[in-house]
Parts: sequence; C-alpha cells; structure tokens
Amino acid sequence: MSDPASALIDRCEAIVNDLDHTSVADWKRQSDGTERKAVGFLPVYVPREVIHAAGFLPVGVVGGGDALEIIRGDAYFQSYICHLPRSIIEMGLGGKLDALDGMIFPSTCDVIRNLSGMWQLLFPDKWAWYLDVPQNLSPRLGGRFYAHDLQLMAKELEGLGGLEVTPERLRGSIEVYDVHRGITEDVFALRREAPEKVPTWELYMLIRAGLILPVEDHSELMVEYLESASKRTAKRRDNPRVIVAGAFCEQPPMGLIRTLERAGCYIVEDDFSLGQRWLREPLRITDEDEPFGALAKAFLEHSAQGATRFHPDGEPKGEELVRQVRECEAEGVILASPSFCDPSLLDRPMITAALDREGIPWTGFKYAENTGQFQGIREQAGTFSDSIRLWSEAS
Amino acid sequence: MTIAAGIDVGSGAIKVSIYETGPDGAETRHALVAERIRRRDPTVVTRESWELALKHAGMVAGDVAYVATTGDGENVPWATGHFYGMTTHARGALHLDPTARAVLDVGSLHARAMKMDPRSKVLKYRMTSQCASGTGQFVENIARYLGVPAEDVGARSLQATEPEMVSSICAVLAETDVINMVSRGIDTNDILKGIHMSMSLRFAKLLRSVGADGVVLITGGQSRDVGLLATLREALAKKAKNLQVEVRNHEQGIYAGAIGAALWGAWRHDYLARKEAS
Amino acid sequence: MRTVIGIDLGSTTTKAVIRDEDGRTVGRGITNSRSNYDVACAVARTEAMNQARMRLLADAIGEDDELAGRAEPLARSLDRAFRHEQHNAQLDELRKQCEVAADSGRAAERTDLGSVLDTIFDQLKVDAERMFAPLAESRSDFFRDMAGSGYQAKAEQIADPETLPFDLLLGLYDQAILKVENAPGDLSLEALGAASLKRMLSKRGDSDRVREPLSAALRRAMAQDIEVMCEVGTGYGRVRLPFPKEQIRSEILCHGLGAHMMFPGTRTVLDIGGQDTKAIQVDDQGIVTSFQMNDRCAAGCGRYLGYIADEMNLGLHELGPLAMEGTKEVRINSTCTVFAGAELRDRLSLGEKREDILLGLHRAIVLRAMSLVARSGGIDNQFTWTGGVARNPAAVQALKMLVRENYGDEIEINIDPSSIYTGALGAAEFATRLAGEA
Amino acid sequence: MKDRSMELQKELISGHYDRLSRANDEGKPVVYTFVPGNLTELMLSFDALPVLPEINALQSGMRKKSGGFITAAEKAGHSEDVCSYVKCDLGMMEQGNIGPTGKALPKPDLLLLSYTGCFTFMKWFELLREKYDCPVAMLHVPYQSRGEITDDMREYVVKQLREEVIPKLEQVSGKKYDEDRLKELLGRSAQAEDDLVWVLESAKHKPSPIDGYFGGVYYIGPLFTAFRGTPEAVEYYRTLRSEVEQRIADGLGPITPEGELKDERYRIVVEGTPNWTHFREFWKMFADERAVAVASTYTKVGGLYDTGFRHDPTRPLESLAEYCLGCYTNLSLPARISLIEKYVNEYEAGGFLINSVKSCNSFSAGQLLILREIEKRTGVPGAFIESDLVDPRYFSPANIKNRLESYFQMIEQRRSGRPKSIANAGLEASP
Ligand SMILES: Nc1ncnc2c1ncn2[C@@H]1O[C@H](COP(=O)(O)OP(=O)(O)O)[C@@H](O)[C@H]1O
Ligand SMILES: Nc1ncnc2c1ncn2[C@@H]1O[C@H](COP(=O)(O)OP(=O)(O)O)[C@@H](O)[C@H]1O
Ligand code: SF4
Ligand code: SF4
Ligand code: SF4
Repeated sequence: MSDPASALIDRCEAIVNDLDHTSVADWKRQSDGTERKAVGFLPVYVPREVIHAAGFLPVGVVGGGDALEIIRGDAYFQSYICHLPRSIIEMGLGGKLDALDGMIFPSTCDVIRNLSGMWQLLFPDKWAWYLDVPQNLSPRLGGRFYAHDLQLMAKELEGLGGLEVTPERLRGSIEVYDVHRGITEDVFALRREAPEKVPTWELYMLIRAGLILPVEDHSELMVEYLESASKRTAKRRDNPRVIVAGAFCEQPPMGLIRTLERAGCYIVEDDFSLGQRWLREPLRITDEDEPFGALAKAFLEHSAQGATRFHPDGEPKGEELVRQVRECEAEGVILASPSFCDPSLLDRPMITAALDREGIPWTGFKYAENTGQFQGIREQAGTFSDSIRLWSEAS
Repeated sequence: MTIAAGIDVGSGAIKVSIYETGPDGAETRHALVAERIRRRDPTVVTRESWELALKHAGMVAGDVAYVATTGDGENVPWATGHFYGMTTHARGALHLDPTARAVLDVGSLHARAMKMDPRSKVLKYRMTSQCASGTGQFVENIARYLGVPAEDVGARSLQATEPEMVSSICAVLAETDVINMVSRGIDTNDILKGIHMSMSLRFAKLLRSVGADGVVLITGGQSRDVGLLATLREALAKKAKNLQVEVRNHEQGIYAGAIGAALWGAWRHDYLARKEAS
Repeated sequence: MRTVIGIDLGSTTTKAVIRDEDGRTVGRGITNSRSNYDVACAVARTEAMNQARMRLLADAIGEDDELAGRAEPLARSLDRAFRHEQHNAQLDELRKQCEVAADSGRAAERTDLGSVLDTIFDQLKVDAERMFAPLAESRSDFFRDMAGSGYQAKAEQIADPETLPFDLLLGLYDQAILKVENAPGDLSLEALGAASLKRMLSKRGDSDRVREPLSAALRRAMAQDIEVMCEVGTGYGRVRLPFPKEQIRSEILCHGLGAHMMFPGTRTVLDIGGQDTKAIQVDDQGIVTSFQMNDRCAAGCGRYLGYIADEMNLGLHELGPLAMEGTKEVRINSTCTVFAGAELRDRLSLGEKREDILLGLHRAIVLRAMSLVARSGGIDNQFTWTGGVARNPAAVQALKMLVRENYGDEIEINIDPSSIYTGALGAAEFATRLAGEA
Repeated sequence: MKDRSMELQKELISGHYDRLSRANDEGKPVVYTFVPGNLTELMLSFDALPVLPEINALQSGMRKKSGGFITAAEKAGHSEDVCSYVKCDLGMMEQGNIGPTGKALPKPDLLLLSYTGCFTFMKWFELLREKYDCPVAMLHVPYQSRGEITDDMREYVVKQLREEVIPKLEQVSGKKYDEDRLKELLGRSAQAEDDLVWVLESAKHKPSPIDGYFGGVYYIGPLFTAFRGTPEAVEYYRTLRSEVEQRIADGLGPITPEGELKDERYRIVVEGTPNWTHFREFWKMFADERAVAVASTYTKVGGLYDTGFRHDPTRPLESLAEYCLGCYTNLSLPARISLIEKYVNEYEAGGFLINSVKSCNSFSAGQLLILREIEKRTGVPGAFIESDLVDPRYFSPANIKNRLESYFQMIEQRRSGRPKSIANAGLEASP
C-alpha cells in the first residue's frame, strides 16, 4: 500500500530540487498569454503578504544546497564567508533565477546586506530591494519606520507592474497567510506529538516547498499531508527528543538532517524554516486595522526570537529556547550553525549559557549547505543520543 | 555471565575485544586484537580481526551474546547493536583506569576530548574540526618521511634538545614545514618533539574547553606514544595551570573503544533481558 | 655552448630548464622537492645538464660518417641505457642504505634481513630491465616513486604477520630513501656515460662496429664546454636560492611568461601545482595583468592527488588513466587533502567503484581551480594550463568539460606535455633577458 | 625625533585611559559605543566617558595581546569563525578587563549601540549586556541601500536620538540634555574635520607627504574616537596640518617604520581594515617596495568627511544623524565602489589593494566584486590579500609578502610594457 504522505513529499522534493524554478515559470504563464510576476526573497524573514497583495508570487531563495556546483559563485566570496551567497550568485549567473522578476534582500546580516548591492551591479536589469527590518523595537520608532518602509516597497512592486497594494488587498493577503500559519503550526504540532509519524526530513521538504508554491496551494498540500501522516502507524522508537536550533538561514543539506535522525534523534522542533514561522500568531486583522501597521506591530510583538533581530533588554537570550524545550518535552538541544555565520555563532554562547543554567544537555556543530561528509556529525549526534538514552535509563 | 564483543572500526585500524561480565560487576577479558587496515578493504580486515579474536578467546561466534560495534562499524552484518565512539571510549577508559575522569582519544584522523563522571557518563566533549594536523595519521606520515619506525617516535621525541614547532594548521602544509626543517638540518628528534608539542597545544585546548579535571587517560592509536604524553603534560602545566589534571596513558589504550563497546553491549544485553522478563 | 638556466623550486617538484643562445630549450630536469632544497636544485640542474649534453652527444653522433643515418635511434638507445644506469646506481645506493638501517635499532636483532633485502633488490634489478626496455610503458619521473612501489610490492609478498612484519621492511625503506634522496650520488653523464655506453652495446648485435665511433662521439661531446651565462630562480622556495635579488622572479610572472612562450596567444593561464593554484591573466606580450592564487589550504592541489595515489598504492602517473576508466562521476564536495583518503574509503565502502570515485575527485579538483579562474576574471581565448597536474589525463578531461560548460566551445585550450616546466621556462626567458643586458 | 603631533596624540590617548581607570570610582558615567556612528559630542555633552571596544581590541592587537584574549574567548565557547574584535574584547574582559595601557577599564553604565554599518555590533553588545547587566540604548541607523540619505532615514535616527538615546544618557549621567553645549562641541568638531580632510588630501601631492592608510590610522585616531569636539583635538589637527605643510614645502615623503620614504615608486589606494597584529611588518612590506598608500577607505569608517560632510552646530541632531548614516561601512556596495574609483582617479594611483580581513563581513563580503569593478572602471590593476584584524593566526607574512612582491613586479612589468625593462625592474630596487 502506498503512503499518500510519502507521495506528497516526493512531489515536494521534486519542486525543491528543481533549481531552475520551472514551477515558478509555469505559474507565471497565464492561459490568456499574459504573464504574472514572481519576486524572490532571501532569508530570514520577508512579509510575503505584501508581495502576495501585489499579485506576485513570492519565492524564497535559500541557496542551491549540495546539488549545485559552485564555480562562479566562489569568484565573489572569500573562503571565510558562509556558503549561501555564493550559491545564490551561482544560481543567478547560471540563469536559474531567471524566472524571478526581482529580489528582496532583508536586513538579515552584513553578508546579505552587501549581496543586495552586488545584485544591483551584477543584474542591473532586475529589480532589487533592500528591506531594512527594524532593530529598534519601539512601536513609535522602529514600528513607524518599518510600516513606512513596507509601504515604499509596495509602491515599488506597483511600479514593477503589480497591483496597487490597497488596504483591502493587503488585509486579504494577511488572512490567506493567517490560514497558512495555522496549518503550518498544526503540522509542527503533529511532529511534536508523534515524531515517528512525521520524520523531520519529510516535514522539512514539505515546508521548503512552501517557499516556492503559491501559498493557497501549499496550505492545501499541508492539509493533505496532515491528514495522511496522522493516520500512519509507525512504531515509536526509543530515541531521545531534541530541538535543532541555529540553522535559520543557510540550510543544511538533506543528508545532514537524515544523519541526525539516523543517529537516533527525534527532532521535535527546529528553526530551519524560521522565516516562514517568523510571525508566531495569526494577525486576525479587522477591517479597521491599517494593514501595514498591523504587519509592523506583529513583527515587533509576535515574531520569533531570531539571532538576526536585536534582543531587547529584559529576559536573557536563550530563555525562549528553554521554554520551547519544556513545551516540547525535549531532552536536549542540537545547535547547528552555518560555518562563518556570525549571527548564529555569536548567539551560541548566550544560548548555551541559558541551557546550562537549566541543565539541558546540548551539543553543537557547524555545517555548510554542501557539506558532504557527515561522519563527524554522525558521531557527535550519536554520542549525544547515546548519552541521553543510556544515561536516562541507567541512572 | 554475559559474553559480549566490541568491534571498533576505525579509519586506521580495526580493534576487537571480547569480554565477560559477571553479576557482581566483574569484567573479564577474553581477547584483544588490533589490526592496521593499511589500504586493505576494511570489511575484510574487520572479519579477519573478528575471527582472530574468537580464536584467541577460544570461542565461536555463537558464544557471544551481544556484538557491539563502534566507530564506523554500523554496517557490520553480524553486529547486535551500535554505540558511538565517545560513549565507548569513555566506558573503555574507565575500565582501563577507574580513576579517569576525562579521556583524550587520538585516532588516526581525529582527536577528541571527553569529560566524564565516575560512571563514564560523557558530560562534555569536543572534537578537532576539519583540519587534521593533530592526528595519528599525520604523525605516522611524518615519521615515515623521516624514516623513523612508528614505535620509536615517542622515545626519540623524548631525546629532543631543541624542539621546533610546526606552525601550520593543515597537515599538508605542516608536512612542508617539516620538509623545510629537514632541509635546514634540524635534528629528527627535535622535529618529532616539535610535532608533539604543537599537537599537545591543541589537545590542551580541547581538554581545557571540556573542563577536564583529575585524571585524563589517553586512548586511541597514539596512546602509547610516550613523547606525546610528555609534551601534553608540559603543555597543560603551562597553558592550563588552573586545571588539576594528571595525564596518563595505558598499554591497552588503543582498545578503549572496543572494550567500551563490549561492556556497553553486555550491559544492554542484560538490560534488555531484564526488560523482557518484567 | 652558451646557455641560461631557469630554476623553478616548487613545493613538490623542482624543475630546471636550460636554453641555448638561440632560445632553444636544450635540457630539462625534474626531481621532487621533498628533500634538501639545495640538493633538489642540484639534481634538477644536473638532470637538465645531462639532457643538454645528450643533445651535444646526439649532434656528435650525427657528425660521424660511420653512424650517419642511424644517429637518432642510437642516441635514443644510449639515452635509455643512461637512465637505466642512473636508476641502478640509485638502487645500489638504496640497497646499501637499507642494509645500514637493517644493522641498527630494533632491526639489528634480526639476522635474516640481509637475505630478505637481497631477494627484494635482486628482483628490483630485474624489474628495471623491463622498465627500461625499448617500448616499455610510461614510468614515473621520480626514483622515489619507481623504487618505492616496487619495494613495497615485493615487501608485501615476502612479509608475514607472525614472523616478518611488513612494517619492519617498510621502515628500512623509509629510512634509506631519505638518505638516498638527500645524497643521490653523482648521476651525471660524465660519471655514468662510459657505463651507459657499455650497457647499450651489450644489447646490440652490431656492437663491434659502433663501439669505436660512439666512444669517440661521447668523448667529443664531453669535451665541449657548456657555459651558463645567467640563472634565474622562481617558485615557492625561490627565496632560498643563493641568487641576488634581480635573479629571482615571482612565480606568477614566470608562469605567465612561460605560458606566453609556449603559446603566444595565451590570455588566461591556470597553474595547478603541488600546493597552490594560480589563475593568471596576461596580455599579448605575456605581461601579467591580474592574478589570483589560493593559499593557506592545500585542498584541491596536486598533493591531493598524491595522497589519493598513495592511498590506492598507485603511482601518480597511473591515477589519471585509471580514472578515465570510470563511467559515472561520483560527486565529491570536499577537497581537503588530508581527508581525501577517508572520503575515498567511505565511498568504497558504500559500494562505489574506484574508477568512478576517482573521476569525481578529478572533477572536484578542477572545479576548485575553475572558481579561482573565475575570480581572476574568467577565461579569455586562449587558455593555457600549466603545472604538474596538467599531466594528468583525467584532470585534463574534466577541465575541458568544465571550460566548455562555462565558457563555451570557442575557447582554445592549450596543454603542453611539458607544462610542468612552464615556470622554469619563464625564468629561463628572464635569464636570457638579463644576460642580454649584461 | 618624533613629530609634535605624535606626542600630542600619545598624551591624548594615555590621558583618556587614565581618566577611564578612575571613572567608576569617581562616579563618572561610562558609555561603551562603536567607532562608526559614535556620538562623541553628545556623550561628552553629558560628561560621559566613551569607551570604544574596537579601539581596545586593535590596541591589544598591536601590543600582541590579542592572541591570548581570543583564545580565552574561544575557550568560553566562541567560534573561530566569528569577528576577532568581539573575541578579543570578551577575552580581555574574561582576563580582568585590563586595558591596553595596563590600567583597568571601567564597567559600562550604558551600552550605546550605534548600530551603524555592522551587524556584529548588535551581537557584541548583547554579549556585553549579559556580562555587565546594564542597559542598552539601540540606535538603529538604516542602511544607505539606495545610495542616499532620505528624509525618512534622517528623521528615524533623529527621533531615536531624542526618544531613546538622550533619555538614557540623561538617566545614567543625571544631567539634562544641554543643546548649547552640544553645539559648542560640534563647532569644534567641524574645525578639526577641516584639518583632517586637508591632511588626507595632501596625498594628492607627488610625492605624497603622508601615508593615507598606515599613517592615516594615526591621523584619524583622535577624531574617530573619544576626542571629537574637544579643544585638544582641534589643536592636534592644527599641529598635524602644519607639519604636513612643512613636509610638502620640503618635498619630503611620508614617515614609515623604516624612516622617511624616499623616491615613491607606487601610489596605491587601499580598501579594508589593516591587520593590527603585524601592523609594522605589513607597512614595511610596502615601504620596502617604496609603495605609498595615497588613500584608503578604512580611514573613513569613523566618518566620511572628504565628500563634504561636517558636523554642524546649527543642526545638531540632524547632523549627528547624517554623520551616522554616512559612515563608510554604511554605504551601499555600489557607493563604495564609486568612492574608491574616485580615489584612484583623484589621487592618481597606479595600483589598488584590498586587504580582506576574515573577521569582518561588513567590509569583506563583496570585496571581490569591488576588485573587479575597480579594475574594469579605472584600468588600474588590483591585488587581493587576506588576513585578519587581531587574530595573529591569520596573518601569514610569507604568503602576503609573496603576493605583494608578485603584485609590485606585475605593476612594474605593465608600466614598462617593454620586455627589456622587465628585466630591469628588479635591478633598480636592489641596494
Ligand atoms: N598495535 C597497533 N595496531 C594498530 N595500530 C596501531 C598500533 N599501535 C599504534 N597504532 C596506530 O594507531 C592508529 C590507529 O589508531 P586508532 O585510535 O585505532 O584510530 P582509528 O580509530 O581512527 O582507526 C594506526 O594508524 C597506527 O598509527
Ligand atoms: N606524471 C604525472 N602524472 C600526473 N600528475 C603528475 C605527474 N607529475 C606530477 N604530477 C602532479 O603535479 C604536481 C606537482 O606539480 P608542480 O607544478 O610541479 O608543483 P609545484 O611547482 O608546486 O611543485 C604533483 O603533486 C602531481 O599531482
Ligand atoms: S548564513 Fe548567516 S552569515 Fe550567511 S547569509 Fe545567512 S545569516 Fe548571514
Ligand atoms: S588546510 Fe589542509 S587540512 Fe585544512 S582543509 Fe585545507 S587541506 Fe584540509
Ligand atoms: S564585523 Fe567588522 S565592523 Fe563589525 S565589529 Fe567586526 S570588525 Fe568591526
């Protein structure tokens, strides 16, 4: 008997592995011969609602993974810069992003920031936009600035041939994404409850496909997956439950995620797709709300605690992760950071301090999207799972 | 009475141990075998070593209740279960030296430090990343280049008078360093000690970063190298004065992973049997 | 003969090129740098001198009426005999050093080693006959490789885990080869010429007829003076050369100029050497306009292939041909030299064929180099590949493919069989210019 | 014999560290902040003492202490991959927070996070906050992604100054904001800035009387750190300017660690932060080849004045905002390239060098494209070397020397064009 969930994941895998973005090109072609437009965006977070409201397809670009050979990309980046930008340049120069009519660079880190300028020079004919998300988190300061910045961006999209982003349209888009947010969280909840039914590499593929598919289609896909996966009857193994954190931008290769699972870990929460789950709660927008302001407010008040966002005075960093560990009944944390990723790596000592305070076991390593050897990581994750397993039983 | 075997499939050598554990916690050794792989097919060497170990123990495969693999041995077809390297090295180290509270495992392509509690629970560990100049293979290559038999490396390092450190982090470039030293007429003993010193610096860093305390046992292929032992002691005395560590080695350090695997295998066998019974 | 010499003291090999007044290359020599630099230079230089003198000898043979018409085959055969003599001289030295090693340290306790070594070396001598026979297969340039693989193969056959450990035998070799490399003895044509002639004649039916004229030619060739007017050094170890500053040139300039001399249409040069890779752009006079080099990490350079060859117990020159037998490319992402062996074993244990893995490894190396080329400004017509790795056919194949994929079919790719000497050639040209000014 | 300006600068700096060592005891408010976007005049107007962790780190690097500090930070869990300034600073704290002059540094009362041109600043102060448990004032300076300062940006910064920074400064100092005092300070800043620009532009002379990169590091010191707006800084720049005027009159080249540079042979524009652990050694590699850095971008990280900006007492907060927005690392990549292009042309440089430091993504990401673009636009050959700021492990003298040597030989070869003089190139240089 074939498992509909697996078949669905196969479809997602095909979409994700299609580095040429043919599905995007297909979406753009209308039956009446006209063309719709698609806009790419880089990690970590960009409010897709605005792009959606302009009638464009938002497409997340996170790098080519281990399937892409880097030749020209390396010509633009020194060895001590993470792998993501070179892979994106490689895709750009290799024509793999031709389906995208523009690109949005959020203010994630200096690498992506500078990439926005490189893009302008390398692809002068393409629209490129730098989105400065606020680091001053006061609504009156950062909030106003950000809402205004989003409006500017919406105007730009209009100029690019998009629909006018009226308050109504934007409200509509926010609602569509609210639905999507809800279902996304349901899938994650199912994995949390029954990790044997939702292997992380499947969930990962499912979510990654959401960077490319239209949001409505993706919501449907997730509903289907949810239905069929929840009916699975896999046996739960005696594996420890862990959270993976730190991998929010450059993505680990699939082999790495599988290696972690094979080394005996149930991943019950992760931040691979932090950008897609950045706004943690539905906005539940009303007709009275000014939608740009609502997006800004949600950003300031309900976004995930990512390393790329200033952590305001108050609760020490890492406490949110500790809470997450408790909520997910996780037994340990695996900190995975892209090599040379300052945001992720500089956060780590603060996070481990918080974990140590709470006596939560953790282990950490670095990866690149094209890491090909998993031996060390397997040893490490295996030992981690051994130590949780053997010692929780032995003691 | 439980008879269990540990097979440690490494990148430089295959190690096999056969142990018997008693209800009183007695741990009796029946066999220890180590065989360098040296460009042969590891699966063949593994099988041969396994058979040799059975022969030494005077047993047949059926006598062994649990065959535990470690290292790269996940795919050994006749294994019962697998444990990961650090788990088994810690366990093995504790068996070899019950006072050990930290382990430094120096294998052919890796080095790692673990801090453990009195029951060999790994509390913290660190491995050398990517670059490989601090490993057994490197010493072996250099020794070959210098024409020094592997077993003499330690003794010769001890005789050094004016050691010169290699600076490169990369094993290949470090080799060039060594070549330069030879061409500058630096004494072989001094070069060897220099290598030990730079390795020791890294190891001291590893040990410090796991917060090693008390007795540290060196395991793995380099554990018999007295030169390394000496420089590591010096490095720790200099670079980590505040750590109260005492580095030791053991004749059978290279078997630590295999021993640990066997002992964990026996434990697991008994645990599963108890679980079955209840 | 008035000559100039260019010496390229590379990280893995040392090369020397001798040119005559007319700018013709009259001799080339190569040896591994894995020993004392001065010795390496001396060996490469001697080797190049030997070739230059061989050329004089060939001329001398040609001048002789009795030998006329047969000069070329005769010279070739004498050359082969000379190489054989060189090889044997080194084998003898190696054997002597092995015996010394067998008499010291732990080995001294054993009494059987002497006869074991006899067996091994007798067989190596027999092998040599085959290696230097006419029409023999290609062989390595390096004595270390030739003798090493032979010795190891023999030692493996004789060794026995219980009674005669392989390690012990290997240890003897390791100790001995180092000494031989650092003090190779006199391998010049002056020293071995007479013996070579004798060896050559011993194999010929017509020896009585050619003996006298050949000896005379040899004497005449030896009597000629080879004057060195200027020497210029380059390469990784160039600062160690005992030359004044003006006789030392950066390897970038030398490779650029050398490539220009081999192929005047060159605009982009890629040099993959033992431990570094350089991408150089030159103008129509061979003047460097920009360059990029990788350092700090030896990944993806020639040494990487060296490790792989060691790991597979192959000679460097056998690696490429074996890879060419592969049918599908295994994808390799890491080109860290040190972990190359582990990766190889990994893949083998996953059931991949070794030819296929090798194919992937070669692509991985070239891929790395291609990104350096891209960094230096891409490829302009014509593209010349220099350095030792260009001798490897699998690497050549991968390079051609990648150039075509990324820069189109129009790019002309130049690879000279003597590409490893490019740096030395450039240095020799600088030497010519210096000499012209003096 | 030392120049008077050098002595003045030494006095300034050691005086500052002395004051800092007493600050906590004397109850003076101490504010940590960064060089780019530093609000020195504002801080001084509250009598607060600025501490600039980057400066401490670079000083530790120059004094060969950074290696140990970095090790300490890595031991505490920091990755070898991240910015070494941060690690050097944290390691120094770990080991007692003894500053570069051997005196203890005070604890901060406020971390003024001028988030200008570098993402890592944010992490840095998050980390410091964990240690010191003191408040952070976040000043988000938007990035000039479209190559200009818009009204929105300026307003956003001014508003943050008013509503975030000034209130927090009032809080820690117990003083009210005094705009007149600020204006007075800003007036003096502008004066010193005029002189600094004059000095930096003197490199347009041939031969150049100054070195605009290695030497430039000393010239920018007072203005980029804790002294902007002080009378001492005004005096320093006056003195410096008159010294340089004298050098021009005497037709002298710049002073280098090897003494005065005679017969300048290469004029180079340099992009990127210097390496501090081998600063003199690196400089010597230039001096040995008789190469002079005529202009550099690094000397603009703490403020870009040579394109016309001055602090302006008539628009105190606006001009502070513009100052922050205009720092070099806050420029978009295309704007950086245009600036360098301008330098190559205006300073008539024959070469262009990028020192790419591993630590700094803000500087380094994109430098290879800068290299290409500059070569393309100016036709001047570029060179690329890699090192680090204060991590001594990443400065490989042999490699860098090899590259520089090859590079200068290449310029020479290209300059002469004719094969014959290629051979000459080396001869001329040998003693
Ligand atoms: N008796 C021995 N048998 C095998 N290897 C030994 C022995 N003594 C020392 N060695 C060294 O130990 C290395 C293997 O070390 P080990 O810790 O087993 O590494 P790995 O687990 O990676 O194979 C060999 O490469 C060799 O240099
Ligand atoms: N006959 C050969 N076949 C294949 N590869 C070779 C051969 N000879 C040398 N090489 C390769 O060339 C490399 C040395 O190249 P070379 O240009 O001499 O380097 P360097 O100048 O750095 O010493 C060796 O590491 C090896 O990989
Ligand atoms: S992986 Fe890290 S450093 Fe790289 S682009 Fe993403 S956030 Fe920036
Ligand atoms: S520096 Fe050496 S050990 Fe490190 S990755 Fe490069 S080749 Fe491998
Ligand atoms: S990343 Fe660069 S700008 Fe930022 S703190 Fe480090 S050195 Fe300074």
